[in-house]
Amino acid sequence: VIILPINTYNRLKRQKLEAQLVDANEKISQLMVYEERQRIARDLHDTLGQKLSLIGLKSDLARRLIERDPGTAQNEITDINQTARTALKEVRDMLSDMRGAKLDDEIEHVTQLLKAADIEVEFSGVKELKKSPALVEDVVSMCLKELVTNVVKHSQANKCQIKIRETDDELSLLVKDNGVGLSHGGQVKGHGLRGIQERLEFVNGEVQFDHQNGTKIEILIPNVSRRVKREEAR
Amino acid sequence: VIILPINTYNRLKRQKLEAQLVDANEKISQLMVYEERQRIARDLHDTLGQKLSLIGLKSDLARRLIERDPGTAQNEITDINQTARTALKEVRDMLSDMRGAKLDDEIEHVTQLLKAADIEVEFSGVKELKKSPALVEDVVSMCLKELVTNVVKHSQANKCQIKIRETDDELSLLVKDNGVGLSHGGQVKGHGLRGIQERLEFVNGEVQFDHQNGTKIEILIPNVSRRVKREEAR
Amino acid sequence: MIRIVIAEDQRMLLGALGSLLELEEDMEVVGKASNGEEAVELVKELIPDVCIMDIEMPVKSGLDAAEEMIDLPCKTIILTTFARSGYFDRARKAQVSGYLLKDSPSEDLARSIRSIMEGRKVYAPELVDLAFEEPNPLTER
Ligand SMILES: Nc1ncnc2c1ncn2[C@@H]1O[C@H](COP(=O)(O)OP(=O)(O)OP(=O)(O)O)[C@@H](O)[C@H]1O
Ligand SMILES: Nc1ncnc2c1ncn2[C@@H]1O[C@H](COP(=O)(O)OP(=O)(O)OP(=O)(O)O)[C@@H](O)[C@H]1O
Ligand SMILES: [Mg+2]
Ligand SMILES: [Mg+2]
Ligand SMILES: [Mg+2]
Repeated sequence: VIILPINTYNRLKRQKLEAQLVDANEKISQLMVYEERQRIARDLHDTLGQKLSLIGLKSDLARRLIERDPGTAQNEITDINQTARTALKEVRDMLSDMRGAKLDDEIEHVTQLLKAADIEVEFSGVKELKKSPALVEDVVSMCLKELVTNVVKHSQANKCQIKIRETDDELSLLVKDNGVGLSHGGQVKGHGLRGIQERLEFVNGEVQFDHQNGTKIEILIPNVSRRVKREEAR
Repeated sequence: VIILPINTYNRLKRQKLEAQLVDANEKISQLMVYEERQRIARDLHDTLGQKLSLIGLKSDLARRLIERDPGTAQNEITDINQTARTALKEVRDMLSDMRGAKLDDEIEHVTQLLKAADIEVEFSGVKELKKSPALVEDVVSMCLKELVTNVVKHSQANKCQIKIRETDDELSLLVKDNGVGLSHGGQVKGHGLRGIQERLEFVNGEVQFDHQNGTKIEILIPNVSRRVKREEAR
Repeated sequence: MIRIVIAEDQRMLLGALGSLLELEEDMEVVGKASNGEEAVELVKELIPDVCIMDIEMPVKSGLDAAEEMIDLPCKTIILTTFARSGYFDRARKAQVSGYLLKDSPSEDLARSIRSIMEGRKVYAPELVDLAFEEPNPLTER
């Protein structure tokens, strides 16, 4: 009889703490997004803002000089050209840092890769993700690419099966071949498998190896936001 | 004697849950930052890429036409000028969406406002924040503006004291006047005070009212990342 | 004379690009299109040596048009501003001869066109997908 109230008390206390934590962390998320935006804004201001102003000024100048002093005008225009090109290069660098792979493109890509290696491809499941955030799509695309590259490089298979399933709770990617099999059971890791492991950690994912009749590797990634909601509700 | 083990069990369970939650939320944060980046990348691609390419091509053309056909060259340069200006405006709009108010600008602004209203200003403390994240700077700037606007509008004071203090643990902003005082003790809220309250909630801040010999309002904002670290450590 | 058709939906870009290529002594812009569909029609009608296309265009994208023109004798060149994943791969499959930056200097563009006429392929390194920068797994087998 004495035990129940204490449990209740503890449960309530725990729930309160949890709520506080969710709250605090939500604020951190907002803050991180905010800071990231600030960082990009600073970058943009320093790179593009300056250069566009410069182009504005120099084109003004060139327009006025064109009849009086075509030689100088030409120099100004050459500067403009150079400046525009540098600005584009900078934006390009920024973007390539910022953007990830799209899953449907990657599926297309690996399909071509397998065909080129005379490995028959059997794809099933979805090519577009509806429930997963961009980061997860990125990770899955990378895993797919790595796994298929391994099939082409190591398996000596003539068939490869790819399956992608997305449910409310998780996303799974299966890559299976009928080749020589992972003799070491996935224990020997090069950059490929290690890279997969690292990125999966980031999204709470896991990888499962199976090596009867070839190699079968399955990647499982839980839907993060759901996971948290469930925990909150407890 | 029987009570302790249960408490211990509950504490351990609570700690585990908390750790999981921090973990999950951290991942959500990363994810939100990632999505924000994607959004900005798309924006940049659509607006600026085209314009910079255009400037590149047109400057190329103008340079080559300048001797053969200066009239056409001049038209091209006018286009370049126009394009650079439009692009710059787009970058500015993007940036101002992304960036908030700077504290030192706001201090300058309210000082002018008070002087114009013949209210003597006494400023003490720091004008630049070293330890606070950009979001906090934003909130403080907004509070400062609102509070000083109220002094000018409602206080009938002839003196106003502004004090900004930043320690490792918190940031404080004090705005004090020698006017008629907050007769209602801060209970009556218009958009101004309500806006302050709302934004403060977002950064775990609080506001304190004092109304002897005029109005004294103090804003306190804890350093969020510290606060959470403390909670994690519990 | 190298006979060229250009497709680009941004009018000012189309004009500038056309004028720049006209300035080359050995090149002639015989047609201009503002989307991929028009480009395919013009190429069938005018039988140019080269068709230069933007990717993102209304009605039909440059990549779709390139895929359609795969069996035509005309060589295709794709011009774009930023690398988008998957585009390069599609361009390769459409057997385009060139995959180049829109802002490359006109001298470079002219030079690329000439070497493409000699049967070479020219891809801007900035646009090549990371996937292909790694050692090609097929050659290791
Ligand atoms: N589909 C497969 N069939 C047979 N063996 C495989 C297969 N996939 C991986 N392996 C084995 O697992 C090892 C580790 O793979 P991993 O991708 O980590 O490295 P790698 O492919 O050798 O090098 P990297 O990926 O860094 O280029 C491989 O060297 C290979 O022996
Ligand atoms: N410095 C002050 N001295 C005297 N009264 C004040 C002072 N600041 C605020 N008040 C009182 O508090 C009330 C609420 O202030 P609040 O800023 O929320 O609204 P407001 O200034 O009336 O309208 P708004 O800010 O939406 O333009 C004011 O109407 C005023 O009566
Ligand atoms: Mg590998
Ligand atoms: Mg007010
Ligand atoms: Mg276009």
